[in-house]
Amino acid sequence: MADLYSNNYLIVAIFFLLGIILPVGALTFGRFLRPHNPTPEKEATYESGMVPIGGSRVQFHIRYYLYCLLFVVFDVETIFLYPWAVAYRELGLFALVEMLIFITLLGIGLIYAWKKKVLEWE
Amino acid sequence: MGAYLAQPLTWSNALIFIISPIILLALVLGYVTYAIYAERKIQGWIQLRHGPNRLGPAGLLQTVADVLKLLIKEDVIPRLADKPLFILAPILAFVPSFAVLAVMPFTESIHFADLGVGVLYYIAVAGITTLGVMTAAWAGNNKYGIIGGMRAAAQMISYEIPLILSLVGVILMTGSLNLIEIVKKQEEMGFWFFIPQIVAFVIFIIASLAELVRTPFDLVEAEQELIASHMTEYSGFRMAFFMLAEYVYMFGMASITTVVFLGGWLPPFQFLSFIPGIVWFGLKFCAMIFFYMWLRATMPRLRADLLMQMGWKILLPLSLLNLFVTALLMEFL
Amino acid sequence: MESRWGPLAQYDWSVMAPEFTILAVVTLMTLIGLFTSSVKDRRFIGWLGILGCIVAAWFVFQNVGGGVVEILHGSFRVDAYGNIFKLIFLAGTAVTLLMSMNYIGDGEEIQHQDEFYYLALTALLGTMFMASSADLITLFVGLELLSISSYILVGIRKNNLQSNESAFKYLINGAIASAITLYGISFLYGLSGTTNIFLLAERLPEAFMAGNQFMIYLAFFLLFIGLSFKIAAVPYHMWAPDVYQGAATPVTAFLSVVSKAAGFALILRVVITSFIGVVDFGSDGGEPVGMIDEIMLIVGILAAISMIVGNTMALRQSNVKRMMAYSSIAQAGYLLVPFATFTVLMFEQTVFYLIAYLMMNMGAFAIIMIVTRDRDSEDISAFAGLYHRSPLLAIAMTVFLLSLAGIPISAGFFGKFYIFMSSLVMQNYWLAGIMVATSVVSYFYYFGIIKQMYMRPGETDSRLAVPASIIVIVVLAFIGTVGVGLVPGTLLDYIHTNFPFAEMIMAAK
Amino acid sequence: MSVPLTSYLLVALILFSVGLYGALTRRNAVIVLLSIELMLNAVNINFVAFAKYGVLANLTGQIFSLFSITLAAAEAAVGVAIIISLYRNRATVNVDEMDLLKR
Amino acid sequence: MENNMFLTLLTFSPVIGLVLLAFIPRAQVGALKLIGILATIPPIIMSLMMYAGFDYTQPGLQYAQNVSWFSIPVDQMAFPVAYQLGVDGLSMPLVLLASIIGFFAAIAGAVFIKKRWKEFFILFMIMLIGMLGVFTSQNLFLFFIFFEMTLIPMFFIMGIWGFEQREKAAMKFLLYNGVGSAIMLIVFVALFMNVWSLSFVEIKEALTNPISPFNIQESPSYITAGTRLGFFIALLIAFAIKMPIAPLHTWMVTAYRESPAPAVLVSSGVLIKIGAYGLLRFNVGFFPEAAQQLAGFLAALGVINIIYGALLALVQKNLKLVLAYSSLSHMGIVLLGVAAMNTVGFQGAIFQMVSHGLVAALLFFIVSVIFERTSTDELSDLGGLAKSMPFLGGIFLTAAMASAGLPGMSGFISEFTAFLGLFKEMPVLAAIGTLGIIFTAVYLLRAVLGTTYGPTPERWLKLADVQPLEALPMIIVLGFIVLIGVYPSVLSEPMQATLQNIVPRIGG
Repeated sequence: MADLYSNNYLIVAIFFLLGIILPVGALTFGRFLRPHNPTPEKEATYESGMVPIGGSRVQFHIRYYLYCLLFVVFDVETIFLYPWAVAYRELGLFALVEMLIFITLLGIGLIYAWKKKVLEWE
Repeated sequence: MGAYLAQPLTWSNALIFIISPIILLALVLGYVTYAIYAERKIQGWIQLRHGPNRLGPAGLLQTVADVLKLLIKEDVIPRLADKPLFILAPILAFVPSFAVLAVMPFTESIHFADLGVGVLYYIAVAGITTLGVMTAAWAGNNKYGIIGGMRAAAQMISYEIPLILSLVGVILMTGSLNLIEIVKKQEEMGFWFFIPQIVAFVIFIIASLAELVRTPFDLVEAEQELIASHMTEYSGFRMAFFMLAEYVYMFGMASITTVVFLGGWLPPFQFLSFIPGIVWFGLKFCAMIFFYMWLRATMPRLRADLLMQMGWKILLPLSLLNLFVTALLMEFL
Repeated sequence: MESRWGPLAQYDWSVMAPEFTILAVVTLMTLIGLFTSSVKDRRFIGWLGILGCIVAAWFVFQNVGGGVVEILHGSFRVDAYGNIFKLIFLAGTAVTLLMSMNYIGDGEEIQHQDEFYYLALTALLGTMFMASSADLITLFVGLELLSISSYILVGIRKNNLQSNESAFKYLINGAIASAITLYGISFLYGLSGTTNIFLLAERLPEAFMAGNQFMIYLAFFLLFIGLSFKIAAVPYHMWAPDVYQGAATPVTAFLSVVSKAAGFALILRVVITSFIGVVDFGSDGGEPVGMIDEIMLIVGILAAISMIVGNTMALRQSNVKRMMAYSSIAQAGYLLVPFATFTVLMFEQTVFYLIAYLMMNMGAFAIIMIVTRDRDSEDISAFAGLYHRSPLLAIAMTVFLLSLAGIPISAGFFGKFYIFMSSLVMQNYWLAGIMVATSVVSYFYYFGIIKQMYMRPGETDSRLAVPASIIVIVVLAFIGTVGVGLVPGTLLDYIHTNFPFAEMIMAAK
Repeated sequence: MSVPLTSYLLVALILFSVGLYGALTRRNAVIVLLSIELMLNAVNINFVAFAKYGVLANLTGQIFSLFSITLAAAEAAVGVAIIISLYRNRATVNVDEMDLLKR
Repeated sequence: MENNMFLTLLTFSPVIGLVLLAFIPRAQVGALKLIGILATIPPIIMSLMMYAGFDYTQPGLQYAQNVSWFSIPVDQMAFPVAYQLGVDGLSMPLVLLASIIGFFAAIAGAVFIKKRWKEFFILFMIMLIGMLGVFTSQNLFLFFIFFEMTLIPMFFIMGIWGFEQREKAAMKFLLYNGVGSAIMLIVFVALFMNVWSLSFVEIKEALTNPISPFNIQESPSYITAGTRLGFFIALLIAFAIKMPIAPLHTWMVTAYRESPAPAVLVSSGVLIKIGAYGLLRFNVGFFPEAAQQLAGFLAALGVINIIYGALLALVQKNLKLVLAYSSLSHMGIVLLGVAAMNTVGFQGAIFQMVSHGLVAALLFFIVSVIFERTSTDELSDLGGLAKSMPFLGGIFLTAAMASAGLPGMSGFISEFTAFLGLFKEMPVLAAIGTLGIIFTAVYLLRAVLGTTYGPTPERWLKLADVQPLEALPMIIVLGFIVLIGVYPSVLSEPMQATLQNIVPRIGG
């Protein structure tokens, strides 16, 4: 069993490794083929041909953050949903009720966000 | 593969473990080359155009030529870019899209890692792609890029929730997170999960389109507004890797849809079981890919606000509801 | 009995009624709040919260005397210990809500009024779990529920820079503290393979014998350092002045009373239950030394430092809330003394003091709130001439301050007195000495306020308008403080007979 | 191919210390938050390592780490919210400049 | 359980005034003052009744009340704390003193207090309850509570109605006395820990009866001589602050200088006597051996107090400060009486307490009258007042003489008795102490003559003499002073039996 476990993850690691090697290798290989003669114009930031105005590290609307928060809430919720779903058959109906309470609370969170106009994209 | 996995690690086994992913990688690259070609051809066909037809018979070598062209293009890194992140971003985008394939069972015997938590692995790793997009957007230091990147991130995280939740229904019915178990459960039940989990299936398809940032959810690539979004500052082969990642991710998404909802390698009817599983898998997979391309050719792009609202106000509650209906039905049927 | 409802349905869920009540009320408040956003005066949400507290308290009383009931594999435990703490929390929260009615009602400071009320109740829910859990996981979840709610509460005046800053500091410190606590818990788990504190108590001695002394001590230290954050005692006290100053006054009151009491509930239960059995037999065959003895010494030293630091630093403060923060550090020191002396009466003493503290501190903060808002200044000089502006309020404040300083006849005096007695009984003379000495030092700053109220001319002599809700709080707190001061035995006997703390380590029926 | 428990604990210890150091010394509020996440993740490593290789290995540790992940997420969310409101009012995320509350 | 309500009624009789005052609007100054004064009369009447009904032959407690109050749980046991009142020969004169001075101070309040009468009288009533309670309580805990009850109102009275530096003085007063009471509390609790009782009588019995287990070496609960000495010293420090004894006296000087007249009256008349009372009741009563051991030390302290106080009084330029240091000096005599460790000495000490209480109150009252008229109490500004205020000048001289120990006045009896007691034991110290008496006469005469005689400056010619309301209490108090002076048995007889009960145990 221990072998199965470690072998599985060995393969996963190989996949990751391959995923890194391919771009790195291809880009390194490409270096021998492609030209390289930079000019200031080439290296300028693209802004539809105009000279760029100001920096681009601009502040963003707060809604992005709010979506991010909502995501965290529901993503975390799924952490609990998955084990529950797997073990559901052993837990019985009561677990369903409990999960219902849990989801309802999160649902209220959603309603809250809804009512507070978080979900309106302007 | 299962047999090798259970054995202690030997040099020959290790070699197999290394060679077989490389073969898969080669296959995937081949698939990408012709998926792009197919996409252009299919769009041409639907829109009554020809599509690529110059290079090679029926334009078959067009994509290959494109790749070669990209390879010899100059690699420009903008002066104001965050250089380490700029270089890292394409890799970050590509790695997860390929790594998700590690758990994909193509047939009962042709698969790689057989993780107990396959579904979770898929979701977890696939989530990293958002990071690639954001990194690219930030590193390029381009206004279009950052706006596009932010939008992409917002969209991807919004739709990740319904995507994940729609899978819970399947897991409830299977009682396992293992992808092979899920297929076996479908075999045992005699029908595929898209029938009992039709709602989840629809949600999953929609969400997966959004995750892939494909039409009708391709706001990120709205050229009219955002040039090329997070890829604006990228050129040459670096950009190619974003394209590659996109198509490989599509490969992964089509595969998981096939496995989870469409019965994987199972034949639609018992009497067709003499045809090998890999063929069935290939057929379903191709159907999914075709479906993606079909949509791209026919659907208009959604407006940003509607997109987000659909995710949160329709798909999310619906997927939660589905979850409970499933649980209740399991209890009382 | 395998019904389709599954094994979980076999538990007696009714013992969780107080928690369910609060949960339901929070839910209800949220929904009502969302769908009545057109109503201008949001106070009815707060009234709903208070009602919830009362109902929950009624349910707690139903559990009183019911013995030990455990549900969820012993992770939730209803016993006398938990019940009395829950009552303290409920009372404290109800008073906080009552106090904030006025704070919120007339000010523009808090835009998110509804949220204020919900978050107070969610924090309360966290404290109730902290009081009733016997499993480190649920304890930790309760702790975090409290913490996260209070971070937001502290920062709820979102356009106020001080409030932002203090919320940030509170959050950073709180998060570090919970990380440290968790790190300690992880070692406890690693050594014993369980998170149930009763199983821990069984297994820790074995682990200790197996040569893991160092890890156990490490775990204890980490746990204690992390938890000392909640009670604002040395070594993790430095956040208190900043946070108390920056938070809205009702929130400060909540932090100094409910949050602190919850910290004590947690520390006492975890540390005592799980470490009590650990005995060091020594390698050289010497006298066996219980780890609890060493813990007591350490806690004693920390208590002493808390008293000294709190009382001396308070002398330098001119901001009244900052001063109260140092005062509360000192009070935490006093409250740790029973733990350090560890008599059979430590729970009665702690609870008695906490009840006294609840009354006097809530009363004091209610008045501080009124005065600082009226003068728009939190400097001690805001109290100047209070006696002329509102004599009864000044008298009440005097009583609360005298009680905090530990002067008879007041609840605070007897709280201190009992603690003092037992530390002498246990021959902890140095601790008793420091306790008395620092109490005398504390006269300086408590009487500083009194001096302002009676002896300095204020900027104005106009009558101070005191809203009804504050009057109710002050009157209740006054009656409580003086009443308990006159007949301390009644309260102590009540605690003693109705809340037998031996239940804390008893097995469930 | 099993790694001894102590090396996991050591990694966790190093991570924890790095996090604590960062939380106490860094000036940027966001980095402080990140450092705290580092501390919490160190704890998770501990939990999972104990759950797998501990003397009395069982699943509780993994469950605990699930909870701690959740709470870390919540804490981070609130933390960033507070930083945002601070930034709005003060236009800085520099911890050193938060000196309004002194005496 | 005896349940004689008399002392409760006595102690809490000012409550009537308190309640009445609370209902009188603050604008009705006359009514406030009237009630304030009248409310101090019931205690006087009742203490006189108590005096009359006192059984001189009985050494034990009289009018005792013992009601259970609450219990202190200690390690599985609960020890009851009772509400115990009672008087014996030691405390009864002081109860009377407290009530007389209370009345006197109330009049001083009505005369000299210029603002916020309502608050003043309410605080004053609380303080009066405390003063009476300190002497009637027969229980350590109760004693402590009444003790604190005198402290807090005093703080307010000083801080609100005092002179320029009132707040500083009030704070200083509070801290010194706070430290004192804290030490006292520690000792009380420690005593309780050892003896498991809070009742004076029981503790005394336990600690001094040779057959009690605490005094038998072999018994497990034996209390060593070292421990007793420790208790004794700690208590000595606590009461030395209150009394005050020389190095710990600084609070008193500022307090007397900055306090309003009634506060000084009460403080010099009653409060500092609590220290002396405690010394007699606890130090000597509970730890006779230790007291015997340290008698020399006490006597030395007393002598230092007398000489130091007298010398400082001699050089003061301020009338009030002269009187303040004179108080210090006179408390040294009390200490000497205690140090004598015999019946005569104790008697002298109590005499001195009562006598000094009355005389000091009178003197301070007079100074306040002067200050009221002239707005100064600097000796250099004053002079020749006898011309415009003959009555006051006369009374002032008489009071000073009483203080200096002129025969026929209470001062003589008390000083004489105290020294007589000490001469029996420590003739040398007593001899040095008597030097102090000489100084007393010198500085008092210097002060009085400097104030009343000599050339009268222009601005003092128009001063009005004493008003009837001011004269009445002066005369009453002077009457008591003379009464004690000419007929000392009125005071000595009731205490005889009690003191004889204490003394045999000294020296075992």
